[in-house]
Amino acid sequence: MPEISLVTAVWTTLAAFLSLCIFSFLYKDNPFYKIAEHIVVGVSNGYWVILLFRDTFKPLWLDPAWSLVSGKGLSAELTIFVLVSLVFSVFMLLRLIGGKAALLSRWSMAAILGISAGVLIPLSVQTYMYEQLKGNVLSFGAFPLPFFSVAGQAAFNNLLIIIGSLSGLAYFFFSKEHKGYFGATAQVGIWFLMIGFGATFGYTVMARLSLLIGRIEFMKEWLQIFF
Amino acid sequence: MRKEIPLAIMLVTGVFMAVQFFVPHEIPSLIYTNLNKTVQVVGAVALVLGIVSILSIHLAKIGKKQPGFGYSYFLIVFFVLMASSGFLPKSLNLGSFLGHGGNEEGSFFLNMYNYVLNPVQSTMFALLAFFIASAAYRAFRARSIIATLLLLTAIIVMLGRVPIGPAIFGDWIAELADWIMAVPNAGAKRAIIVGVGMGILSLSLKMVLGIERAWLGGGR
Amino acid sequence: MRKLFLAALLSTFFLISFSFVSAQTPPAPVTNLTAKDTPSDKGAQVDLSWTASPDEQRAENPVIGYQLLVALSSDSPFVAVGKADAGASGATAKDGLKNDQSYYFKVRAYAADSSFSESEVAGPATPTGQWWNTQPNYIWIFVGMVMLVGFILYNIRKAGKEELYIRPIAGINAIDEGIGRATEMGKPILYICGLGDAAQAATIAAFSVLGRVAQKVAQYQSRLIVPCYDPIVFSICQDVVKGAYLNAGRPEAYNEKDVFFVTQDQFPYMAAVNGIMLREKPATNFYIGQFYAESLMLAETGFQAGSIQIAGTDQLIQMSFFIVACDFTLIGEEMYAASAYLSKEPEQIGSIKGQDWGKVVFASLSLLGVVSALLEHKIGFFEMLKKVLLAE
Amino acid sequence: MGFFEKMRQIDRRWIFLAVGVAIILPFFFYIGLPIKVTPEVKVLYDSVERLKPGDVVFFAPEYDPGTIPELQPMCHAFLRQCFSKGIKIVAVCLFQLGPAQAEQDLTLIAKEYNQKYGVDYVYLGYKPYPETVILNMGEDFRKSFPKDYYGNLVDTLPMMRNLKNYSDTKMIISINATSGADYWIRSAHGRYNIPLGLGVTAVMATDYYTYLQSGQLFALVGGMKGAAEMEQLVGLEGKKYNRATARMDIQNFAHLVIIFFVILGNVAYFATWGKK
Repeated sequence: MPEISLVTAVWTTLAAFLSLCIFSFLYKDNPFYKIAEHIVVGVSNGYWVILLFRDTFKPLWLDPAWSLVSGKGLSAELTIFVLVSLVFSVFMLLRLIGGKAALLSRWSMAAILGISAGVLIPLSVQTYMYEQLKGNVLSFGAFPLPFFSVAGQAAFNNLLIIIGSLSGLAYFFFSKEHKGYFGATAQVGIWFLMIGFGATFGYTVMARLSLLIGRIEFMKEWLQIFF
Repeated sequence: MRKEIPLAIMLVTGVFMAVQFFVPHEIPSLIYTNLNKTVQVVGAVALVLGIVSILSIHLAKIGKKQPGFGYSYFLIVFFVLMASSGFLPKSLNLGSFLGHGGNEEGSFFLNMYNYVLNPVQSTMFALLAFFIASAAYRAFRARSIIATLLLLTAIIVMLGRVPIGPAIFGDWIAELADWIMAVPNAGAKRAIIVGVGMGILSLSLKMVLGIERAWLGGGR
Repeated sequence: MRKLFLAALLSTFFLISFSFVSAQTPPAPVTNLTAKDTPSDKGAQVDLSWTASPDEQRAENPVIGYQLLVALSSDSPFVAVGKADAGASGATAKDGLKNDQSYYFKVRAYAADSSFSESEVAGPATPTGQWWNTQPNYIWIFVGMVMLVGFILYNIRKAGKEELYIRPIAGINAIDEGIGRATEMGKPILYICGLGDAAQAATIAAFSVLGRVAQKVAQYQSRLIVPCYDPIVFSICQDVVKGAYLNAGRPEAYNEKDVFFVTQDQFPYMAAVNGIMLREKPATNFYIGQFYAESLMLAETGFQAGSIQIAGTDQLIQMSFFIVACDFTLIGEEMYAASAYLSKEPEQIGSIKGQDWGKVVFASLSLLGVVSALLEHKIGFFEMLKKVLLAE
Repeated sequence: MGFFEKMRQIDRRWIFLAVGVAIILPFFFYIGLPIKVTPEVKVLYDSVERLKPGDVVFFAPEYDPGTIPELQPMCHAFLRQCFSKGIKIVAVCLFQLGPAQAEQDLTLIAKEYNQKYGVDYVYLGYKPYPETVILNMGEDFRKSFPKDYYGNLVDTLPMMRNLKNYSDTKMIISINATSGADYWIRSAHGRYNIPLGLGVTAVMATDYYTYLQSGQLFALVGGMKGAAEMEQLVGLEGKKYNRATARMDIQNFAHLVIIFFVILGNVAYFATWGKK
């Protein structure tokens, strides 16, 4: 065990204490957990105040705004940006006053939602549909290997993926009753979905255990400070 | 006018953003970049609202001496300690337990991050190892075809993922697990992805056109 | 004597170095150089293409790279504007080029010993920015977008005129029951909008479902707790819930303190939400929106607190946890459709039908792709199956 | 109440206890089963091997302390491979919980290989709203990062002089613990078409197989196992360089315990079938 300073030892002990407080939640809710919970909510909010001020607000807005105010001059582009952001930010903060003024915050929220929703329209077509369609079709068409040279296995797999994706899509079909052949297709779709969910779950176990291993390793290192 | 102006803003920004995707020219991309920066700034400023919300709740708790109000002191004290550290000048170094919020080794800010925020995050995350076991025990019962499929694929993939699976059953179990992940699973995921894409498109469109206006308090 | 020696030494040196250089001939230049404005870009770029120097292949002193040169006129001095690796038959010149200015280009082929040769001058080319992206994939995305938007809008317009069927979704039916249960038990309802920001589609879906849920909660007169993760999401949630109470005619029942901000860190947020669940013991929990690893923790703690749990997300991994540990799960698109289902407004139902049309087109195109690929390979489906079965 | 009936309603804290014991015990034993290298990991290693010294790789280690056990070994193995070959790194971290972590990793491994900041690697740091930042960086890194993480003007760093945007780098590698990975696929690869490789947690890997198949990703490293595979490819000796490999042993034992409980649950379920 490397020599560590007293300061580090104290901090590490605090970390270990908080970790134990959180672990105690497994037994039941208790005062130690509550203390850790409240401390960490406080700290994380403080962390965010600093982070957003230092990494976003100051470089993006405050610095250019300061050059504007102090008469250092600013490009037209940045000037407009500084003013528009100022207006929207102030509108947002008017919520603190409440009443009629708070309604102006909706302008800011409308802009944010409009920007997000607008971006999503073409992007959803590209990422969620166009690329997936390419995946479905290209695996058969422009695949670098002629498809029967992969020992048949590949062609079968591609076919199965397409069956899975199309029958799964049938499950998501809302405006038709799931009966008859269509209902059977949708049922196959559900099987595929369940296989997918089961596989994902099984695949995840390892990752979750990994995290616990990491924590146990930390607790071990902490104990080694004393022994 | 309560709803008209926000809806108009939404329509204009939404249509602009959707169209600019197809326009390589630099003028729209300039506007786009700046709009995005605006969103970042507004997002940062909005944290003030959040902080006011949580602090007022806990101050009220203390004020009214509601049950458990003692814990609220922890929240407020640690918030003030952490937040103020970012605004203290670097020259004012009060040692490792108090002081400025610089990024350098041993600063109060970094220590709070490394020894308070970080371990609690990791430990909370580690609790999931226990929860995944209890969830598996509770839910993986062969009640129906669907439940059995879920159960079987989960166990096969679990065994195939760790070296001990192939050691007991032979390499086929790892290959089967990989195959399940790469083939039927990929099919299922693709179905979900396409459906989600359709849902996102429809919802975004309804937002931009003002058909979906629950965020304005619903109604027509 | 010394002078003579020096002269002899120098001349030998020159002889040697001369013979050294002459042993290596500079490489052949690139040919067929053309320069034209890069299509579908924002400007300030020019595409160059050429036929590679044949000396890329020679064993000794091969061409190892190209340098792109630019000038304002064909006889003014050329300066470097970029480079390309050997093997390239084109590159984009972009350093310092300006829009609407004519340029001339040359390409220098470099050999391993840094000897080089220059191509003929190409040009003039004038970089400009385009107003429309004409790359094939952008065109296809645009066509797809217009088509899908058309489907949705057409069905929305048509919606008022006829009754449309939509299949029941268990998770959505459960929403009403969940709210009813809370009212009967006299316990609150917990609604979590996920851990996304307001820019994410799943969060937007969470707002619309929250609007419908809040309105019902207001009618049934139970309590709704909404702890929020992102400050802007928090502000919007406040407006959504307040507006829903107003619509339900019970604005006085809205408690501002029940829609609150916690923190925008994943697990500190979860620590607090765990606490809320175990202390308030809500009758019904909704988890709608963008979720990450915390999904399982929500579901397991909620189970411990004895709540009925209804979840919905478009995050593929988290769906599997919700499916396993929650009572009802809205899978992907079901979550996006939930608001429309709950609203029962004809316009909203119409949009769902439009989405279905999109799925039909997707499926048809996939099948078309498969068939055309099979035809191209001149192989029948049966023959392929046979190959699969015989494992050829 | 019979045994199986009790098992059906077992207090879950017993399960918690069993899992805890299963994880702590193997700390004292060592089995060391070999791990097979999968093609989607190999391709990442090979592509880096093919680069020339001086080439630049754009690197986004975006993970928080919670995913250290899985992603840190991956990150370290990748950095070791790059730095040992003289490949330069431009790094960002667009995940709010990651910037400090990413900085620690870069500094640590750079020190191991005597790499100089600003010359051999650059760390630009964090900005919120990742998707926006990713798009902006496709135009120019300076648009989002006029200054690096340490507050230096980017233009004063020698390495950054010839780097404008992604197109000046050979590939983007993101080691990602969040849905931020989607942004890289959608906005960096989707819009700017740069080869993208991902290292993700085991959980996430499932989702990203589709992208591997559709060609949006060229490589995918998943979880602790993927990290162990990378460690084997990089091939350094000693536990210090093979943390993921050592941790795989513990996984074995814990997986068996969970499967044991699932089987027990089903046995109890069928044994008491119809009794309820």
